[in-house]
Amino acid sequence: MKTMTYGEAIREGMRMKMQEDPNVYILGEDVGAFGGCFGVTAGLFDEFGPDRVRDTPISEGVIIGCAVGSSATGLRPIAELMFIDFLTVGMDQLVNQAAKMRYMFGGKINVPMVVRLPGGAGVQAAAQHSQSLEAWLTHVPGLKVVFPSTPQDALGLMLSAVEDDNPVMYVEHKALYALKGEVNDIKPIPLGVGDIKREGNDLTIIATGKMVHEALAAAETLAKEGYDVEVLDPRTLFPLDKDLIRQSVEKTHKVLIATEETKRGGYGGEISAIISEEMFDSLDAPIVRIGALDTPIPFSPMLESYVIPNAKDIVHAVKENF
Amino acid sequence: MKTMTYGEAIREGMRMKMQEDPNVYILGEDVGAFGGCFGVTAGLFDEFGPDRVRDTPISEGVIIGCAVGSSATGLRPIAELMFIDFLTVGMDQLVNQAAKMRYMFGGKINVPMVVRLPGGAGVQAAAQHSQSLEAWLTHVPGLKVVFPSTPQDALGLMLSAVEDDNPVMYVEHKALYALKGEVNDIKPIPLGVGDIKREGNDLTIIATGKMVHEALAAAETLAKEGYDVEVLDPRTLFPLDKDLIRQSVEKTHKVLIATEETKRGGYGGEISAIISEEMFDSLDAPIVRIGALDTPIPFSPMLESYVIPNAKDIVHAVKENF
Amino acid sequence: MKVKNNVIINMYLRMKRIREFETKAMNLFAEGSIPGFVHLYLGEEAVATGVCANLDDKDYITSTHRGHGHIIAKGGSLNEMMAELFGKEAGYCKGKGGSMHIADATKGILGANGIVGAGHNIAVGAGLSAQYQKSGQVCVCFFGDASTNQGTFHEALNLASIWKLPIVFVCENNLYGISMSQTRHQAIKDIADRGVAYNVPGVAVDGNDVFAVYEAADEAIKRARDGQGPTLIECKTYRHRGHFEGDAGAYKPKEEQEFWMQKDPLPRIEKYMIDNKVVTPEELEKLKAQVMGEIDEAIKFANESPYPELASAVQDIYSDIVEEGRVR
Amino acid sequence: MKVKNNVIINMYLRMKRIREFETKAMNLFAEGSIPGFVHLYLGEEAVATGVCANLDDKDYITSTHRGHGHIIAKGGSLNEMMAELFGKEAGYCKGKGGSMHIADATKGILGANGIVGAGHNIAVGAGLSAQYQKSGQVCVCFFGDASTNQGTFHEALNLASIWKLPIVFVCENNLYGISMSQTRHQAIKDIADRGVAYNVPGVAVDGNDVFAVYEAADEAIKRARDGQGPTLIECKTYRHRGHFEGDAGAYKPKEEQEFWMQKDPLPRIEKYMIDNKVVTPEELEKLKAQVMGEIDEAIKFANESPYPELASAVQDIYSDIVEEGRVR
Ligand SMILES: Cc1ncc(C[n+]2csc(CCOP(=O)(O)OP(=O)(O)O)c2C)c(N)n1
Ligand SMILES: Cc1ncc(C[n+]2csc(CCOP(=O)(O)OP(=O)(O)O)c2C)c(N)n1
Ligand SMILES: [Mg+2]
Ligand SMILES: [Mg+2]
Repeated sequence: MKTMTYGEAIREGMRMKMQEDPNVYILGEDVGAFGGCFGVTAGLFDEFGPDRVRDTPISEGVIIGCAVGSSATGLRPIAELMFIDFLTVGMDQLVNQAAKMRYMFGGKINVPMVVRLPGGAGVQAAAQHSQSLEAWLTHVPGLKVVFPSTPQDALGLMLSAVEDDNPVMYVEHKALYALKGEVNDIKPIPLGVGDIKREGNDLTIIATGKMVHEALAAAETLAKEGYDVEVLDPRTLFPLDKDLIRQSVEKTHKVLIATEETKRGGYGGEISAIISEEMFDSLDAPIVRIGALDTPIPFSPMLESYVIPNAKDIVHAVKENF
Repeated sequence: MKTMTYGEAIREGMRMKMQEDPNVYILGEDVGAFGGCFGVTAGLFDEFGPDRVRDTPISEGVIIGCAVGSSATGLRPIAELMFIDFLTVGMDQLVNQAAKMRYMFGGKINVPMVVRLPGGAGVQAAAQHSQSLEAWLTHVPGLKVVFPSTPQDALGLMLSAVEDDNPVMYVEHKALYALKGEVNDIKPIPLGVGDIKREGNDLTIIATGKMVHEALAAAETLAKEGYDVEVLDPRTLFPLDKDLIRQSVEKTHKVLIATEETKRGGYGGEISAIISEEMFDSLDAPIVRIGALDTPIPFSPMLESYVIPNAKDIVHAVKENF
Repeated sequence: MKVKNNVIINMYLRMKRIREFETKAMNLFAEGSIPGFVHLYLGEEAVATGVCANLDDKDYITSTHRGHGHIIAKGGSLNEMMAELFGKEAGYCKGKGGSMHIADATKGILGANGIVGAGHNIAVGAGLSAQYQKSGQVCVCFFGDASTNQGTFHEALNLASIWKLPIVFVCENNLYGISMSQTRHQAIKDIADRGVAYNVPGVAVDGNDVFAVYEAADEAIKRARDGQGPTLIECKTYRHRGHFEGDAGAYKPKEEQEFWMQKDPLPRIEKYMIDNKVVTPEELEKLKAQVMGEIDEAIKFANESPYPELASAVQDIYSDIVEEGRVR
Repeated sequence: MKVKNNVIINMYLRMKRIREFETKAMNLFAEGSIPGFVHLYLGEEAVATGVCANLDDKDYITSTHRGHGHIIAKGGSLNEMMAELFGKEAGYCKGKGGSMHIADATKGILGANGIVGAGHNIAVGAGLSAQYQKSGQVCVCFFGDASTNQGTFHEALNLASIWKLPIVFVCENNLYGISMSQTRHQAIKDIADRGVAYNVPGVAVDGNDVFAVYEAADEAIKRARDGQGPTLIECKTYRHRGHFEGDAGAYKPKEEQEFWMQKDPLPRIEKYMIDNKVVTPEELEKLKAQVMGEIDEAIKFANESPYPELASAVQDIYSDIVEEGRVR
């Protein structure tokens, strides 16, 4: 058993795969000797050298494009975007190339690549450096999307992501990098397998990323008031572990979905829609969603923390609705 | 009363606003003498000249960026992307600039601009020229999104879109350009006001764009079998006419949502989630969604028509579920 | 530069294949046998051919929406291409791709591409693979004049240059991006000059002279294999047709068209072969007949292939997940 | 070029304001009064100042993540800027923007920008507005060396050139994009050379010499107002600090730092003013004191402003719609 931070676990996952497979390499802005904007790749440059930990110019399009082209020709790139917000700059290479190549070419080319996408708010980075854009990616057939909430999951999902023969979007929450946790299993966590982070009987909270921790905190508070809350972390947004969701909903009959993304048009809506389409008869109450307010993320600390959701909002919503 | 095609109605809307306001101009690839890839701007170059109908190089980033910069400084651009699929190339200027400028700058700058986005499948244009990506846009606070289904709506929504002081994403369906319809009102249709395209009591079908017509066809078939179907066209995806949806759901108690986009992560999910969050008690049955299969759009005609949804699929789903 | 006779004949065969394949595709599209969008390579045959004659099967190319010529020049199968244009199961992509998305991993063809400028970036990745794996491969990136205004061009050339990747960037300057003439879409005359911005050598050649293209490509490819990094080659050429079938090309002045028809690469290489006794007139006729036979065979192959099963629509998205279909 | 004394004094005041504003911002960030990311302009004062001294209020500028200097040089309010850095209600953006998003429509400041390269495109739009409305305005686009590898740079220069827009592209080559030195992020020495690719004149100047910058900008701005289109000016300069506060800048060699500290633009202009009797030493001290007073006042202003009301978070997204808040 080992204690690691979330950031260290991501790094350890990359390191293990790089040691195993010489075709795995990292590219991105300042990922080399500088160690990345959030320090996640620190030390890897020294260990693996400049060919395998490659600094790039500020050109997100060609960063992702290079990952696509090299992955279609035998390498296994891990591309880092400094912030998920910069997806907007390199989106074509992901959406129209990486995601569709295999299909358009009749299944004859594989595109095994990982894109690391630090997202989320909470560090006063303002509107262009705080978004949670994972919902866009779930809407693109051909991509897989993971979003770990703990060091253990970060490590296990990284191992699986690099092993996967398809483009895997690895969403990270920048406010979790320093979070410490126990890492007991040094093995891949299969994509598409969710995790019950807390068992409970009265209500299911489905939460992603940092909101898993807010949900757990809310569950503690609510326990004191007699609500027995289950916290379900899908870990992979696509493929989604619908079986686990169904089991939980059939037990609790009530669902709250908590994600940090802008509520409107978010993946929380997709999860809600799946539940009301496929598990309607198990439901005893409206499906409630908690998300960021439908605003850009403001800079000023109090405004920012008002816009993004937290444990209190979950507690409040549970009391109001269930 | 006048009969026009959907394409002509879009053009007529632009023409009227250009005649009214010298600050309205059009820019995009081949929109000038060539008249645009789908002929929508045909004739406008002759009428308004090269300063107001501006051909650009193939540079979607700067097309949208130029629209943003000129709109923030007093003009009212209408930018045409040749295909909505090319959003991926110019996304940053929309998402991180146009949508957020007003907010980031404390409400002190307006960004009145329209982006025309021809989307949808059905013309064997394959995976990179057939997408329905409007859901992404609804997830971006700061943008408004309209999606007309008829010539009348196309005209009225264009007038409102150009008048609006905010960035309005004007989604078009390329398979509708030749659709003829009566245009009775030459006046703006306010954003955020949906339309009942067919009244009914047994079931509400909420449909967007080309799916409105599939829903109407399905309703005719279903009428013969005793289902009295209401077809609701939101017309504006954001702001969404929740009141109209509520009225309809309170009457029919059953909802089917039909959109052409990839079902997973689509805006259909958002509408479903809103209904189950805010109108749960009015519901008598699961909310069913019909969308494209979760695949890239294939080229071969039969595969393509299998992947995208149609009236038969709606009929089938209604019979199965309600 | 002395080019061997067998190389010349080989180049001629490829050019002729492109010419006839495209001519048939044009007619089949007009008749309705080919759906979707078709962008023909007619008039530009010397470019792809002159370049690819220097490549092995294991070398890579990236292509564009106007890809048929590149694929034929790189040795792609006419049968599988034609079947793909028809949307048939035996097509290169099982009918899923169509004209704009043909690829052949066994020949290093990394795909035609419907996104203008996307190939620039993919080529960088392929070039990196070759360098990383020290395989001696090169990647040729084909693209149009108008695509050089896309940001991808800039980012790709910059990165390829600093990493000294084994890439040859081949610009097919056919004077237009759809209806926008080069004089309107950029303020420069020679796209080759853009190499300066990246410290990449730029050369402009007559793209309708297959020997000029061959020679320039030969040098650039050697340079690339030698670890000296990318070269930008601009081939001045002309498309005989509209942008896609259905575009009458009204924006192309008549004199311009006439000027360029004089420079049609096919008669040029035929004349060269006869004048220089590479082949006799009879041998030339035989080569032509051979190509016509191949094209007929491809059409037959395409016609005979069935359309894909509906169930195939939900396969091949992922290597491991098959998506849900629908009951109809 | 003979620069008038009042212009020199004015430029000095702006440079000094930037220097002192940034020095305070550095300390206030270290103390925790300023949250988020702060990218300081220390060392680059001559660039924004030399350029903006040629502009009117109604001329436009676009800026970057390193925007404080541009805004001060363009005449922005120190009070409102400092309050914005603090996240206060009286800030330029009512606390919603912070350091990376300061704008002032009344001074033609179209915003600092957190997206590297975004300003290039916005500048094209502003330039088009000026041309379209025949207003005589120009737009100056400020950007860093590393941003010139972003596709936006390429697309913007190309479009600005073919449309002959009244834009001056000013590259602040401070030798680094975060930790990537220019020698590693591009294979060229002078970014000014990139103008060739667009038929845009490119000039490289000593960016730490405010007079050299002033002169180059003067010419380019005249050219722009005259309808002759854009110019690319590269100003060679250096950032004294790390990329943002918190980055120790370990990648900057010591000798390099020493070399550039010799060229610090502030002592240079002070020496010039004394040597050339633009001011007396006493007058210089007075000017300094004036600036210190302004900065103190700005901090006071920022401190005294309240934080914004929570309800304001859901306002200003649209001109007409106020979003739903939440009950807490
Ligand atoms: C990103 C993007 N923008 C626009 C288009 C539409 N389009 C397809 S081909 C083309 C013109 C390309 O011109 P050029 O690069 O010169 O190639 P050519 O067609 O002349 O071979 C355009 C605008 C596209 N497919 N992708
Ligand atoms: C699209 C995008 N990519 C990356 C970043 C992260 N980033 C912010 S500033 C910067 C370096 C910019 O370098 P340069 O353009 O030279 O400006 P300087 O910081 O030196 O003034 C980077 C990589 C960003 N903000 N936006
Ligand atoms: Mg061309
Ligand atoms: Mg720099």
